[in-house]
Amino acid sequence: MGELAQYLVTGVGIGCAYALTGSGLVVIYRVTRVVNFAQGSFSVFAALTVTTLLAAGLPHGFAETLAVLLAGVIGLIVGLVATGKPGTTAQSALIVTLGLGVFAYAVEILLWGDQPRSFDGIPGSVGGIQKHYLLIIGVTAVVLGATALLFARTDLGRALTATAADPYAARIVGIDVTRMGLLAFALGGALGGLAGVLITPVQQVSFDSDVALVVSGFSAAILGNLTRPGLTLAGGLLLGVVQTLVGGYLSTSYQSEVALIFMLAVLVARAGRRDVLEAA
Amino acid sequence: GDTTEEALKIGLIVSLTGNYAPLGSEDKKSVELAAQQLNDAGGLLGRKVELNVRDDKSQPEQSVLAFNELKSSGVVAVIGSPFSNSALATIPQVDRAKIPYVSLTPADEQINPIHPYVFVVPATSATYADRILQFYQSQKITKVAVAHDSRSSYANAGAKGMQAEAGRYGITLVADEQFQTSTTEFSAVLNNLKAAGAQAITVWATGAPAVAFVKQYATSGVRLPLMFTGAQASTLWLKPAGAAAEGVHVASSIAVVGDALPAGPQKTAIDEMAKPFTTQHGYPPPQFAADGYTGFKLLAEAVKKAGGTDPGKIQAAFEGLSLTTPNGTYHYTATDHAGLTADYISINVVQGGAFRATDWAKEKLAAVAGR
Amino acid sequence: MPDLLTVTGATRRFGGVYALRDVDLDVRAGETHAVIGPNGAGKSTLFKLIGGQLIATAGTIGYDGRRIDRLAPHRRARRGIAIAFQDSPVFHNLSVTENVMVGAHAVTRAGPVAAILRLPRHRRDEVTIRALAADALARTGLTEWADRPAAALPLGQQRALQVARALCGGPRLLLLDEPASGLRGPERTALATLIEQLRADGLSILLVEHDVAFVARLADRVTVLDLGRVIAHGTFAEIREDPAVITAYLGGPR
Amino acid sequence: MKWAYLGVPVVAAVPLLLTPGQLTTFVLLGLSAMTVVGLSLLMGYAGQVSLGQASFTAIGAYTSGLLALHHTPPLLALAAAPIAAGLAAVVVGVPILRLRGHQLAFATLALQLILLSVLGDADWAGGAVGLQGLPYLSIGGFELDDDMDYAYVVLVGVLLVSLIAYHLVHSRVGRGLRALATGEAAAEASGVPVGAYRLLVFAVSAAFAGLAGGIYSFFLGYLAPGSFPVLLSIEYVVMAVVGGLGSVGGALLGAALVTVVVQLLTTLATQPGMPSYAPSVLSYAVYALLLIAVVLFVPRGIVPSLRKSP
Amino acid sequence: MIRVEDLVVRYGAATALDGVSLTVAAGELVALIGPNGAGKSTLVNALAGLLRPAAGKIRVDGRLALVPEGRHLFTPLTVDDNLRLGAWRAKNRDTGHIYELLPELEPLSRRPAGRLSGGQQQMVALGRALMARPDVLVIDEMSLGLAPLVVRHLADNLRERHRDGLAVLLIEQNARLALELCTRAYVLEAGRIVAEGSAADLAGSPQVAAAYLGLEA
Ligand SMILES: Nc1ncnc2c1ncn2[C@@H]1O[C@H](COP(=O)(O)OP(=O)(O)OP(=O)(O)O)[C@@H](O)[C@H]1O
Ligand SMILES: Nc1ncnc2c1ncn2[C@@H]1O[C@H](COP(=O)(O)OP(=O)(O)OP(=O)(O)O)[C@@H](O)[C@H]1O
Ligand SMILES: [Mg+2]
Ligand SMILES: [Mg+2]
Repeated sequence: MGELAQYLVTGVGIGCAYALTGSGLVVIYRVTRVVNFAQGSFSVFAALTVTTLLAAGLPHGFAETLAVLLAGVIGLIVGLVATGKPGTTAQSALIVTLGLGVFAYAVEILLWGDQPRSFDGIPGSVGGIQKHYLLIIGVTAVVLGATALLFARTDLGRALTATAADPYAARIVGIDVTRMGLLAFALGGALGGLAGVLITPVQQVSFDSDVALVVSGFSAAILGNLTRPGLTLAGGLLLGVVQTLVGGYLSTSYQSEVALIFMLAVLVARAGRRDVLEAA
Repeated sequence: GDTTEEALKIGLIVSLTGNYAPLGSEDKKSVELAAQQLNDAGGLLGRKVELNVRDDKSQPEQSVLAFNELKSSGVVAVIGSPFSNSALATIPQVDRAKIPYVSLTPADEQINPIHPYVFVVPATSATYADRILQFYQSQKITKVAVAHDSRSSYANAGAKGMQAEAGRYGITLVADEQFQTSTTEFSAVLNNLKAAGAQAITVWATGAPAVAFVKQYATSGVRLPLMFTGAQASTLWLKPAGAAAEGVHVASSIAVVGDALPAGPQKTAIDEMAKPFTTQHGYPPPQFAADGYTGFKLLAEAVKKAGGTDPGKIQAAFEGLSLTTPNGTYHYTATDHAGLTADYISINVVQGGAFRATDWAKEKLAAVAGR
Repeated sequence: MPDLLTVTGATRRFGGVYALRDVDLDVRAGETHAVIGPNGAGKSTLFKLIGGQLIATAGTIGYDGRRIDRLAPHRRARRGIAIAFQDSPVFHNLSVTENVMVGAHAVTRAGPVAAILRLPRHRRDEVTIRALAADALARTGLTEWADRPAAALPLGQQRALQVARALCGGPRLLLLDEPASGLRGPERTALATLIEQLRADGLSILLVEHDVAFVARLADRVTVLDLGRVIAHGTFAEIREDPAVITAYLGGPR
Repeated sequence: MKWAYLGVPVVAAVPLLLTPGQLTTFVLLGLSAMTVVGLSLLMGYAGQVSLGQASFTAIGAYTSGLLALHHTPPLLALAAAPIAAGLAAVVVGVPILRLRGHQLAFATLALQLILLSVLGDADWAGGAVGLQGLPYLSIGGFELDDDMDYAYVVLVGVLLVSLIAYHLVHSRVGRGLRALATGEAAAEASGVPVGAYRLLVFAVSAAFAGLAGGIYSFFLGYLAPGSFPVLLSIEYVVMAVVGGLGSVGGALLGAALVTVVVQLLTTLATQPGMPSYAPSVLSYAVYALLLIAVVLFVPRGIVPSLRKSP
Repeated sequence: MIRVEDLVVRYGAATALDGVSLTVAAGELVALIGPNGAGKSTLVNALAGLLRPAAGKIRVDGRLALVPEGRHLFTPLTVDDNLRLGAWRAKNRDTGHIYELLPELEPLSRRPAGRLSGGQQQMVALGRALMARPDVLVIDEMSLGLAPLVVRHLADNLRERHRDGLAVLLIEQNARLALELCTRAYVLEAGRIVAEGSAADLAGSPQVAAAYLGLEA
């Protein structure tokens, strides 16, 4: 029983990181229709920055906050490059983000080398559960709750959604489409940074950790078709929990595959139901 | 026609990018060092040696492509990748091409069965397994749990080696947990190991999972003695593992603990490499560097003994070669292409962020170091 | 004249909202039948049930003596039902001619193998398709736009293109959902003339249109929907006097 | 397409002029091109994004490889590659082609990850280490054992695949495909069997990838799951987009460009005297910058932009 | 309110507007009529700053709101959210007056705009533009897809707002309605203004009647 609780908390904690990464993808996609393949780099960059800041003697908390803000700025820069040039389609922007993700490798290797790094989180554990997981869960709940509220309840959130729904119409009603896009990228950057900063103490990052993160985040977000923050959270948690349970009770070798199959099955089943309801 | 004697070309396939880049780049540095030392001393057969370096990008197929290309460009022999899968992928081509291939990776499949042109430098996984079991026996440990990366042939061979030999040392393996190179979360594995009722744990892994494992081990409350293998015998693992590694055992080649050895041919061989390497790069050579250096030395010796560049003659020269190198004293024969015995493996413990040979190992190594 | 299309008890619900409720409708062979009603009455929904884009919650659809309500849309197209949607955008990555040629899918058969091997069947079909498309373009007055990218068409021509595409499949039953919307006077007259010609050629036409004069000119019979139900049907002269129709849709004289 | 016929003899002469290293690159380039032609068909015409195209290359390669290892005549083993890949596409396509857009992209990606994992644990497929020592391709007793031979095999493959793609696109079916990519309902209402066409183009593109995989297995003589990573699938997408979607020429050019750039960078970075971080840093940075520049300044892809510069 | 001088707009090499001049004074109701493809929508897009003119001047005073051709609603957002976004720049986001004007929309207020019938969407597009409380309203196709009663109701409402000082530039498929409703009108053909004057005069002109009045009721 203690084991089950431990797996559940670990799964939810890891799932939170997926959900945060996924939410970053969602925020950016929902506003710009760009699938941001550089999303994982935000996490990696922030996490590696924390290692440097901590080594320079900055206190915990401050170092992490600074790194998340920096990730936001990097998000903004990615947004500028990927969508700043007029006439860039969402599809080309996607490839540009891919390119930026690769470019980040070069920068990260130059600054931090190619070896995995990590730093300490909240030490100790309660009942076999690392306390740090509880921190991950708490912070994620607050941040994703706020993000969901932003989109669902505020006019800014509506304007952000409107931007992608019909950029032409958004301009007609006076929404600054470019600025909304950049805002989304900054937000997405910060969310990505947060994911990296939270998860690194229980795992570790190296420059190419971004691929696994993007894939997991994408898997989480896909449940809500890259537009629904709530479903993204659900997707992330599902993925994390299924993974740890499979790892705990079946085999660590197949944990991510089983989780993927599970996601696929959910998607296909839902698509099947929609087919019957609405052919148009 | 050229008036100057043409350089003697030796191919070097190493991983310079990707997962195995940390190993490959050390190999490259040490092979370059050995080549430079050789050229400074007048070269080989009176000719300068020229290295043709190819990056296998930590991808086996790139190694195959690189080998095919090196073959077409007329190299005398090839020193091959530190990535075991790369070596295994390339060996069938070696069999066809009949060019000597000096392998820098320990996978047992390379020598079992024998491939005539393939000679392995690092102690193989089975050799490591053997030594680890010897150590356990000396510590009166009879129940051991193993965890291994099922996607790495090094780790697979190691786990298999322990399975095969454990009985001989009166040891039972009570668990064999598998994980993947991409695994980052080991709480389930640790739980299962703990539940198995072992007295010690041995982990067979390469790269990132080994670091994650030791960190999570440190916080998990599993208090069993933990042993890692040769793949962890370098700062690449030691540094990121940090405090979590304190007190953990790591098996390594003798080259890693040269300081603990009495003066003698073995220590001299190590110093010949370690001193200039440290001057040049600012840190002592990690185990992988010793492999590359040793590999080049062995190859040069075989060519010298063959007295020419004919691949068949070099092959024949290898199969009777004896040489003391930083890794120990090799004796290649027609039936043994590993050349190295478990006697040259040290069992260390991490203390103060460094590998220190255990007293048991010191005693054992001293016996072979003077020979 | 026999009925070509019979809709019985058609009902369609979206969540809790009934878009159509127990609607009966029949279209005779060769007639032009108009469906009118206020915005949101369920006209387009009815068309999509007939075309197969939506599945009815209840009710049946008979066509040419057989039930078709479980048939996939493309099979209905093969049986001769063509539909010009109210809102469907043109295929904007295709030229105007190619847009129309897609419509000929329903009456040709050459498959991928014929195309890859360039079999005679492929060549024959291509010739047929081109001829059909040229004819449909000519009838809808789009000939001069033929080689333009469809994305650049002004609104009126986009509507005409929808009609041309539907015509190109040589249908027996043509569903036109607001084909005249966005058309100016002369284009509108031309469309009316075209529909009269099609009727003369023996086509059955089901028409939704808010332009009452247009309906008055073309419709043999009219069915009026309101809030998903049939509130009247008959000739235009009959329904225009119907008080329910006047309050719900036409409005009184001013 | 007319210019393309003129290009054939020119390209056919190219292998004769290449050094051994370049010849290898040429073969790999051709193999990528075959896959990318299919992907471009899938993405550019049918509007379906696949982030798992390399899984079909893998299926083709393993089919050929395993058959050849079990003493099937090599030519037969090769012919089985596209068939197996196409069939696999049909089998997975039936459920997953209900998905659209990113969900489909995710599904293909997930399936590839699953396939790689299955192959990695499958003893009959050599596990993570893979299959080694595959025989060479032989045609009528003549063994193709040198890169030059494979250069011509690949050339024939590229030609075949391009021709099929071109013929398919310029036909009734091709118009149906393009139509359903932008207006599914309208296309279906016009008689286009949308489901069948989606499946068809998915299977055809998979078969192209499978054929490339089959040739690859004979060329290299070695197969492992690691040879077909997800990054390879993404690289195929990059090639297709850089060259220009929905154009056979674009697919070929995109594949050529990306392969050559990567090759040049690798060669450059392993030159003696380069610092030890050079291989990674240099190749990542330059590759990324080139990619970004091309995509930003030629957003529609190279070939479409050349064809009609507005 | 609106002053356009010698406006030239091109799509690539094709000239869609070729020296168009036009004014709408404060509080004026002006109709713009012309055949399909004349360039009306092009002019509207240029006015709204969505197309860059190749030559000429555009001046707009006061707040301009636009009902675009093709409605362009924010389909995933609810009707209510669509309306509120209409007032993105005007700060008053109270939607009550729109539901008064278009009571058909009230019961639909929480439905995603993409799930409305064509005519219902057109009403939302009009409502969204009115939410901006504009000084000048540009309507590219007013009656498109609307039932006759709704059109009549809207026409009455425009007249009323005009009395309150709203200026309107109206493009309308039903030229007769447009000329009835407006005081002045321009006729645009193939990118050029070919006639302008009081709406009554133009309605009386035989050419205009023949070309644009067709068969409407
Ligand atoms: N996908 C949907 N989800 C929910 N309700 C819908 C959906 N589509 C249509 N409706 C509703 O169904 C009713 C009928 O819509 P329909 O499009 O058939 O009307 P219509 O008669 O064609 O109207 P119009 O003349 O405005 O085109 C409307 O109230 C509409 O809001
Ligand atoms: N995106 C575009 N690209 C190229 N040409 C275009 C584009 N949009 C419009 N055009 C062309 O510009 C001209 C004017 O089109 P516009 O849409 O302004 O006409 P309109 O008067 O609004 O017609 P309608 O009454 O049908 O709405 C047409 O010839 C059209 O083909
Ligand atoms: Mg309708
Ligand atoms: Mg217009």
